[in-house]
Order: sequence, then structure tokens, then C-alpha cells
Amino acid sequence: MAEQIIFYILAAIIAVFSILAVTSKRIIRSATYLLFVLLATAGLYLLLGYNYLFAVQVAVYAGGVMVLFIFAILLTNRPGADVKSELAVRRVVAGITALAGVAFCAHIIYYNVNKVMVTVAQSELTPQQIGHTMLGTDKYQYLMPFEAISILLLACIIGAIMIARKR
Amino acid sequence: MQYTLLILVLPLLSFIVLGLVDSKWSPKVAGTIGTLVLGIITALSYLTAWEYFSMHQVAGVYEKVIPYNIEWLRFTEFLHINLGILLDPISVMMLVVITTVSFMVNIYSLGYMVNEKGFERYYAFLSLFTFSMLGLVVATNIFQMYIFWELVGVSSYLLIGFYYTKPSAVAAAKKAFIVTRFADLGFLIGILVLSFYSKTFDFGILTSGNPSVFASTVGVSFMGVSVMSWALGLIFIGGAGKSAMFPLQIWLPDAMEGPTPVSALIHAATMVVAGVYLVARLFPLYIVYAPDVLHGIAYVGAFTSLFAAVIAVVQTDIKRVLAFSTISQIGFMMVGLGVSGNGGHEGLGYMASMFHLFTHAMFKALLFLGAGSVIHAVHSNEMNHMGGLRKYMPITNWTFLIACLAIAGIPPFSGFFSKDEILSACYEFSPYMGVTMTIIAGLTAFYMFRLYFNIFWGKEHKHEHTPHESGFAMALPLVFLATVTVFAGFIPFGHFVTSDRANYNIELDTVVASISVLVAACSIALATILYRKESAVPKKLATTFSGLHSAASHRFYIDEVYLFITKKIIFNNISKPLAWFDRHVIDASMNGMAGTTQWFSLKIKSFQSGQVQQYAYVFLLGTLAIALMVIFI
Amino acid sequence: MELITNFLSGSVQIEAYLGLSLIMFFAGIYGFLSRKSLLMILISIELMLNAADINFVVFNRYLYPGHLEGFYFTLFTIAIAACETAVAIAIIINIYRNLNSVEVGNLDEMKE
Amino acid sequence: MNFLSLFVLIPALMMMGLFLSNSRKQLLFFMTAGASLLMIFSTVLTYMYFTERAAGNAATMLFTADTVWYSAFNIHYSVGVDGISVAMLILTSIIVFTGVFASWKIDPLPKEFFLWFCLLSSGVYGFFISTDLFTMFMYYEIALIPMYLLIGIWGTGKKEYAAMKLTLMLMGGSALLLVGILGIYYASGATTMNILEIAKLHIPIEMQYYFFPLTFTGFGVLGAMFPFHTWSPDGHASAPTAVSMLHAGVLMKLGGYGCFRVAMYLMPQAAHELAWIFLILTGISVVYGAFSAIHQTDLKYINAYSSVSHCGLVLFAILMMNETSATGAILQMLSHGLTTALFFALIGMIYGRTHTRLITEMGGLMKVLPFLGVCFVIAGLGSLGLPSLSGFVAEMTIFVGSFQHTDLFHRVLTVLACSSIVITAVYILRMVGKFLLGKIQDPHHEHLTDATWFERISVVTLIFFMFALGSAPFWITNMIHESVLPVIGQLVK
Repeated sequence: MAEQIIFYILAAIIAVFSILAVTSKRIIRSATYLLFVLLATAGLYLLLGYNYLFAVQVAVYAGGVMVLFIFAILLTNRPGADVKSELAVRRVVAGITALAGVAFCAHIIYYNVNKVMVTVAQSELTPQQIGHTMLGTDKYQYLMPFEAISILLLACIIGAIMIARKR
Repeated sequence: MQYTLLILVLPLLSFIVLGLVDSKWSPKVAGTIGTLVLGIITALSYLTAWEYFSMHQVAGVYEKVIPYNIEWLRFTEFLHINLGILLDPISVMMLVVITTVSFMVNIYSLGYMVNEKGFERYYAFLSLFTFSMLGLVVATNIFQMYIFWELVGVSSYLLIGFYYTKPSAVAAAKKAFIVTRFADLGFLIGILVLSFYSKTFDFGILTSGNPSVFASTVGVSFMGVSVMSWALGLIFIGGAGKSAMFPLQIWLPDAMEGPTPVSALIHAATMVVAGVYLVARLFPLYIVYAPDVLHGIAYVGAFTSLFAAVIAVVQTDIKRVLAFSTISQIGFMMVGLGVSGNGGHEGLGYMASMFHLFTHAMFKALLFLGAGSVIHAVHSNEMNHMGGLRKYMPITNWTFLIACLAIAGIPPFSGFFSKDEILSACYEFSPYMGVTMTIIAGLTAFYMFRLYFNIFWGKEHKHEHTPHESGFAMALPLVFLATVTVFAGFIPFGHFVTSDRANYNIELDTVVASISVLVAACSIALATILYRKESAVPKKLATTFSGLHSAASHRFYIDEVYLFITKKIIFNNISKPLAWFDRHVIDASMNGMAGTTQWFSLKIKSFQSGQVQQYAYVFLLGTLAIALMVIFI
Repeated sequence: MELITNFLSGSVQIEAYLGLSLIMFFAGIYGFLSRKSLLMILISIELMLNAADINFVVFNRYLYPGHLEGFYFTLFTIAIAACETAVAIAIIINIYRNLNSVEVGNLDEMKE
Repeated sequence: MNFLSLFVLIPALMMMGLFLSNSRKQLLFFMTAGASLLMIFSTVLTYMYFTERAAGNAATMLFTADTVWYSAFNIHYSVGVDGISVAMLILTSIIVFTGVFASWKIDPLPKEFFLWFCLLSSGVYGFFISTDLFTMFMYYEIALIPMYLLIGIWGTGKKEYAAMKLTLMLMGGSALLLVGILGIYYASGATTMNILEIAKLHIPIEMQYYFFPLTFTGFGVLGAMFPFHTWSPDGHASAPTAVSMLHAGVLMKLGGYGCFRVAMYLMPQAAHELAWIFLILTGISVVYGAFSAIHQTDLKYINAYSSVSHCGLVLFAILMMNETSATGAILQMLSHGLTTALFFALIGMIYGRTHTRLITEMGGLMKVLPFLGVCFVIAGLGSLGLPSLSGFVAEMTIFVGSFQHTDLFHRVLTVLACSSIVITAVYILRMVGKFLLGKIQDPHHEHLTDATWFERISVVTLIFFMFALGSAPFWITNMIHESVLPVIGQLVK
């Protein structure tokens, strides 16, 4: 009962703020709305019992990424400059496309997903379990992707520095 | 008779040597070499003639001797070009004619051309010409003849265009080459047709009289004309081109742009009679398989002869007069062949034609060399610039007179005998032909003496410096040729050259002879009255018949017709549009293809706009479409 | 009231999660298509990524509770998203330096 | 190590040598000239060995070698020569040699020029020695690509346009060709791409109907067949001297050779059925090219159109499908190669002096450039088919061969083709008369200097071979004649 209520609250937050985030005229507000969406998503993870994911989401997304966004916004937006609003046509067309997509996917979900009512034991995912899985090379263990990601991260760091540095 | 090969090889070597050393040797050396070589081969030719006519008669018939015959290029199982030497009466006779005239011209040129630039080149070309012409007459097969036929054409081109900085000479050379080349196309196709059916090029087989050679032509015809008539008619076109028969005569008067000795050698004595020689060579075929074509040749010859004689009457350039006279005389030879039958008395025309070829070569070369001597003295070709030269140039005067009498047909000069035989043959063919040819003979006498009197008599023209007789090198050939002209008529020609290669005794047809002599004498008398002293009569006549006169002096506008065809029709209405078509239709369509591709790529380029959101739309719609397809179909 | 309690009884249905991520995803799409600012486009991309993350996690939890594929996929996606954002923002700042604008319409120089 | 591979290897090694050498022009020149001389020696050796061993049996391929190259598609590196290839090799080595001598003054980037030139010649040699369809095609492409750079960089006039046009049109042709070749391979069901092997198999007639026109047109484009000839005037006009020589002299022969060796040999039935279409096209080429040449004023254009006419005659003769005309076709390839190379060499040399190629702007050059002038006249006479020069032998063989057909269609076409000799005379003499003879028009031309020694070498070599072919054709005609027999045998069957 409580889970349901929490879910719907989070759902409401996500739905409202994600729409606000893409429609808001001020970009800094959009970023703020995005932050709310990200936090609410983290809440969903918690609700689903993935505490570790919650932590990562909050730390990386809501923490790191958002800071980057804010910086970028502050760097690229001259204060006081008027925000040009997009053409109505553009918005309408995009909206129609998006709604068509929603309708289509909703249709699929409604007709094709079994109405599963799985009650899952809210078993805790221990850090040990995560650690073992992440650093093993057996089946269903993810050392290789993990390493790949780490190389990617390194590449990104170098790339970002190279791109952004002043010549 | 192995040494006959030398007759061909020596001039070729002389050409190569003189051509390669170019101007490294002094002109004297070059001239001497050229003349020496000619002297040697002239001697060899006389030797050949003597040996042939004295030793190769079997049962009263001269046999064919083939000292060399080497396969040069093989086409098919049967068809192959051979290069070789064929000696029979006409080829031996031609050998003598060519080497004699050529030798004379070589000597003459030593004096005439001595101050010209490119003396070595001149002698090289003369050697090339002599080589080619000799190769032509001794050809063992029709394709060898064609080969040398072309070489002769080229040497003629080179020699006409000898003064290559003179535009008129260049144009004349070009014209000569292209007109004869056009005719050669007929020759070539004729050869192709003939050889296809007979499976051989060889004269020996072609003229053997063996009907099996042409068995496959029986009943084959194209457009209602039998295939042999086609072949022989086409071959005659080639001959007509070289021999300047109507309507292909236009190149010959212009060819007088070349040096005068060249005109004497090529455009009077030797090359231009190649057509006659060709017909004579294939005479056995014409008479058997295409008598209709042979009659056509007679009519063409007669018409050309008349036509050229009329024009010659009004020309004022002395070399042009001689050129038209040459055309006219070759017409005579063609008529002689055309009206001839085969064998014995029937073959009188053939014999007469060859005889005329022989004598004409001598006296026409003499005329040209004489004219050259005159031109050398007064530096002009125009009759108006001459007159009264007999005092200054006695040798030229007398030799020219002898030649004029010969060509007019006055006995006992050589022209009388040969022309008279032709006339007899014509009367035997048909009285009309005989009468026509007699009239032409009269015309000939008239215009020749008009020429003679205008040059050597009449009012003296003021000269910058007194004309004088030319040197020894130029006088010697004149005297020699005059001697030959005087006595050649007494050669028993029928014992040497006849259509069936058997002996034939020439009998003078006294009726015909007296008529022709009478006509000639009258014409000479008329010319004497009109031109010996200056008189107003010719001018009056010219104004009376002004239409005819101007038409004749414009050579009946044949050149203009040709010019119209080549310039207006071929150049402007075929070639120009074709060139335009190529650039603007064919090429444009290729460019158009490229253009269309480019246009199309420009159009589809906007798909690649660089606008991420546009891509996103396309991507999304694509995904949606695929998903819809997967789910609902 | 009873209707509401009935509705709220038991655990959350999978469709609800899917519907939620659907809204989020298409909100992202709308933003991606309609906004001109590169930063806004980036924000939209983040929204879409998040929606996808939620789906992974939900499918993992509801359909294969014993496995961890969805979990890890999400985890890595978050990491990649962070990288991507970092690089993207570096590029955006660079573009801003050069063109003095971050509007996507100006960015078709490479096409020529 | 197969002897023939030398023909590809020497230019390749030469390229490497050039690459490593410094860029002193004389060194480069002598290196390339040395290599081309080496090629001539190899050719002479091949010829001698061939005539000796062939001894009445020139039909079989000699020096054959076969190495698997890419087994998945049965592509072999297989080489071999018969009389036709030997003839072509002789032509190629002569023209490469003279082409090098004609490019003494090449500027700028001499090193690069000779490098590409070597690559080009390597491709051409490779084409003539290979007996594998795919290898052949590959060499064909190798020969095409350097052309683009050679014209585009060292050309004159609208060189970019010309280079682009030439390359694109020839590439278009080779696209058709590729389809044709693959079609032949798959339709024949062969397990090898070797031409000799495929010839033993039978390709279904319906397939031949598709692939014969493709292959023939593909090669025909290179042979300047109407209406795909327009690359020739523009391309030749813009190309540097040596490239014009090599292109008109040898590369255009790839077309005729390919038509004969691939299209006709492998698909005889379709050749019989469809020959009339191509006969009409090539007949048009012959006359049309000649007529177009009359109106041109640029020397190179005149010669390019004349090439259209003469190369048209090659394809025309091939399509006449009998041994005589086919021999004539090969002879015409040789003859046209020599003549046109000589023409382009001379035009290049004259252009290098007068800086114009328009005959309307020149005149009387014979007086100041006697050597070049005389050679030009010789080239002209060769082109219009003067006996004792190569053109005559070739053309007469073709005409006699073509006339062996008894039906009206072939005969009319033959007569039409014969008429081209007159038109050729017209434009050659017009050209010679306008710019060599007459009076000097431009006072600047009065102090021109005649040919230098390396130019003389180039020109004299070509003239020598023109005479050798025209005066004593028997040293090569028998060899060619025996070698066309297998193909003709296939066609007659």
C-alpha cells in the first residue's frame, strides 16, 4: 500500500517535471527540473530494491552530471540575454510526433505485456554480491564490460580535455 | 632477264640516298647522282627492250616474261599481293617511254632548276616518281599496280607542291591528290569486286582468257548491271582519275603549278597515261566481259577530248593550253582503246592507242620542255608576255615547231602516224565517232599553232632583259626529243605492241589519212592567218561568241561545280554540321549525363542537411514505420 | 474509497513503470525535436537515457529477479551517460567559443 | 619465374627506383629511358623466341603460367602470349620508349610524371599478357587511373574537365565490362576465369545476348566506338604529349584487343547475331570521325577524330569475322598505334615551339622546321594509307577481308568504310597544307629551332617501324594470321 503510494508520488513528480524540463523557456530551470526527475528516478530504484543503483544515480547523475550542466549553462548563456522561443510549428510537429510515439508504444504495452503481478521478495542486494559479479569473469559476471567502461571513461577524460582546452 | 630488277632498285636507292642526305651535299652532286642513275636505267631499259623484242617471241607471239614475283602480303588462301616484274610488249614499251622522258627531264632540270632551293629534294622526288611509275608498269598483279598507283599519286603531289611556299601550288597539289584519290576509291572497289569473283589479283590469270576464272560471275548482277561491268567500270574510274577524263579532269590544269620539267614528265608523258595503260592492261577483260564499258570508255574519251580541245583554244597560259591538249590527247588514246576489237586488224585501235601513247609522250614532253625553256627566258606563263621569240631562241623555236607539227598530225612527223591509226579505228567503229575525232584533230592543230604563233611570232613584247636561248643542259633534251619525234613514226609499231601480242602490219588508210591531213592543214592555215601577225579578228570572234568564249575560258565552270560540292556541300553542309552535332548532341548528351548526376546529387544533398533534428525525425519515423510493420503485418 | 484502496493494494504493476518511462522518453523526444539549444538537446537525451534505465531495471526486477543483467546495464549506462555528457559539454563550450552560439541550426558547416 | 612477368615487373621496379631516386630530371629521364629500352629488348626476345618456337603453330599460347591468386573466386594470375599479344607488346614497347623520349621537357614534377607513366605502362603490358579475365580487368583499371592524374596535372587547356571526362567515360565502360566479365564467368559455369578454359565451355545463348553487348560496349568505349567517342577529342587535346601518344597509341588498342579476345572469342553466337548493330555503329564511327576531322582547326582534335575513324575501322574489321579482316584489324591496331603516336609526338613538339595548335594561326612551318615538317608529312601519308607505310597494309587487309562477305549489307558497309580513305586524304592534306606549307603567318615563327636529338630519336623510331610494317609486312602478318585462327574458328563454328 505504501509502496503504491510512494510510487505514484514519484511517478507524478517524474511525469510533471520531465514535461516541464523540455518545455521550460529558461534553460536553467530546465536543468533544475531535470535534477528533480533524476532524483525521483533514484527514488524509483530504491523502491525497486536496488540501493546501490540509487546511490550511483544520486552521486553520478544528480551530483556530477548536473554540476556539469549548470556550469555549461552558466558559461554559454550570457546573463540577461533574451531566450528565443522556438517556432510554434516546430513545437507542434515535435509534439505530434512525440504523441504518436506515445500512442503507439502505449498500444504495444497495453496489448502485449502480460499483466504480471509478480510480488518480488524485497531481497537486499548486498555490496559483496555486486562486487563479486562485477569483478568476475564467469557467466553472468561483468569484469570485461567494467574494464571497457573504465577505458571509455579514460578516453572521455582525455577527449574532453583536448576538446575544451584553449588553443 | 634478272637485271630488270635494277631498273626498279636504282631509282629507289637514289631516292633514299638523296632524301636522307637532304641538303648536306651540294646540289651539283645530287643532280649528277639522280641523272646518272636515270642514265643507267635508261640504258638498262633499252637493253631490256632489245632483248625482249628480239628474243622472246614464240610462234609470232610475244610471251610474257616474269623474272621476279615474290609474295609480299597474303590476304586469304587465294588472294595475295605479289611484288614482281612482268615484261610484255606494253610494259617494255612503257619502260622505254618512262626512262627516256625521265632521263631527258633529269638532264633538262640540271639547267632549269639549278637556282632553286631544294634541288636535292627535287631530284629525290623525281627518283621516287620514276621508281613508282616503273613499278606501276611492270606490275604483275592488279594490287601491285594499285600500290604503285598510289605512290605515283604521292610523288605527283610532292612534285606539284614543290614550291611549297606558294599557296596556289599547295592548293593544286592537294586538289590533284584528292581528285585522283577519289578516283582510286573506284579503282580499289573495282579490284575488290574483281578479285572476289576471280580469286586472284594476278594479271597473268586474269587476262589468260580462261573462262573458268570468271565462272562465278555468271548471272551475278547488281542493280541490273553484270558484276563484271561493275568491276571493270569502277576500275576505269580509277584510270579516268589519273588520266584526267571528264569529269575528273579538273586537277590536271592546276597541276601545272609544279615545275615545268615535272609537268613534262608526270603530267604529260607518263603518269597521266597510267589510266590508258590500266585499260590496256585489262583490255582482254574489257573486250570479253564488258564491251559495254569499253564503249562507254570510248564515249567518255571522245567527249573529254572535244571538251578539252575547245577549252584549249581560248586559254592564255601556255602551260594550261598544253595541259588541256594533254587531256585531249589522252582522250584520243582512250577512244582508241574503246573502239578497238581484239586481235589482228580488229585490234587496230589498241595498237594505235599504244602507238599514240608512245609518240605523244615524246612530243608532249618536248612541248612542255620547250615551254619551260620559254618560261625560263621570259619569266612568265602568259602568252601576252611573249611573242616574237623565234629570233632569240632558235633551238626552242624549231623543236617546238616540230612538236606542234607532230601533234597536229602532219606527215612525216610521228603524231601523224599514230593519230591516223586511231582515226581509222574510229571510222571502223562508227562514222560519227570518226568524224568527231577528225574535228577534234583539226581543233588540236588550230590551238597548237595558235600557241606556237603567239609565242614565237606576233608582236614582240617588251622584256626586262633580252630573252636568250637556254644552256646546253636544256637544249640537249629538246634536240633529242625532237629527233625522236621526227623519226618515231616510222617505227613498225605493229610488230611490237598489239592487242594479241602477235605481229601486225600497219597499213595507212589513205582516205582517212588524207582527210585528217587536209583538216589539219586547214586548221594550221587558219591559225596562221589569225595569229601570225597581230590581228583584230580573234578579239572580234571572242566578242561575237562571248558566251561560249567565257564559258570555255572558265573551263565550262566545272571547277566551280567541284568547289561548290566540296566547299558548300561537303565542308559546310556535311562536315560542319557533323562537327556541330558531335559537340552539341553526342558530347552534350554525355555531358548531360554527368550534369544530370550532378543535379540529382545536389537535390539529394539536402537530405544530408547537417541538422541533427532532421535526422532524428527521419530516424524516428523510420523506426516507427518498421515497428508498425513488424507488429501489424 | 474502496476503489482506491483496491487499486493501491499489492505491489506496483509493471505497466505502470513502463507507462512512466514512456512519458519520460517521449518528453525527451519532444525536447530533442523541438528545442534549438544544444544544451536543451543534451538534457532531452538525459531524459531518454533515464527512461531506458528505468525500463532495464524494471524488467530485471519483474521478469528475471534472480539475474543482474538489467542492473549492470543501467549501471554502465549511467557511467556512459556521464562520459557522454562530459564530452558533449566540452564540445558545446568549444562551439560556443567559436560560433558564439549554441543553436543547432548553425551547425551545418561540416556538410559542405 | 615466368618470363612474361618481366613485363609487369620491370615497370614496377622502375617505379620503385624512381621513388627512391632524387628528382634530378636527367637522371629520371635516363632511368626511364633505360627501362623502356630494356622493355624493347624483352619484346624482341619474346618475338624471336615466339617465332622460333611457334614455327607454324602460332595459335597456341606461349610462356603460359598460372598461379592461384584468390581461390575463393578462382582468380588466377595466368599469363601467356600468342601472336596477337606479341604484336601488341611490340607496339607498346615502341610507344613507351618513344613516349619517354618525347617527354624530356616535362615540367613540373618530373619524378611523379615518370612514376605514373611507368604505372600506366605496367598496366598496359599486364593487360596484354594476361589470360585471366579478372587479372585482365585489373590491369585495365591500372592503366586507366594514372591517366586521370597524368592529364589532370601535366595537361594543357581544360585539363581538369578533360581528365574527368575521359576517366569517367572509360570508367563507365569498365563498369559495363565488369558486369560482362562476371556474367561470362557465372554463365559459363567455369571453375576458372582463364579465357582459354572458358572458351572450351558453352555459354547459354540467352546469357550471351545479355553479356555480349555489355562486354563489347565496355571495350568499345575505349576503342572510341560511336557514340562513346567524345572523351577522345577532349582527352587527347588536353593530355601531355607522351600521354596522348600512349593513350591513342596503345590504350585505345586495349578496346579492340578486348573486344576480340573476350567478347567475340567467348560469346561467338551472340557475336554472330548482334554483329550487325555494332557493324553499323563502327561503320558510322569510321565515316563520321573522318568527316568531323575535316572541320576541326586544332591539330590534336583533327588527330583525335582521325583516331576515332581509324579505331572504328579496327572494331569494324573485328566484326567482319573472318581471318583476313581480323588479321587486318590487328595490323590496323599496330599501324594506327604507330601513326597516331607519331602524330601526337610531332604535334607536341610543334606546340612546344609555337605555343598554338590551331592550324589557322600557323603556316609555312616546313621552312623553319624541316625535320618535323617532313616527319609530319610522312605521318600524314601513313595515316591516309600510302603504300610502303603501315596504314596501307592494314587497311587493304581489312577491306579485302570485309569484301569476302557476299551479302549486300556487309558489302555496302565495306564500300562505305573504303570511302573513308578519301576523306582521310582530305583532312590530312588540308591540315598539312594549312600549317606546314604556304607562307609563314606569324613572324614569331621565323626563328624556331628544329628538333633536338632526343626528339629525333623518338620520331625516327616510330617512322622506322611504320616503314618496317608497311614495306615488309610478312615478318608479322603470318604470326598474327595464325593467331587469329582460334578465335575465328570459334566464330565460324
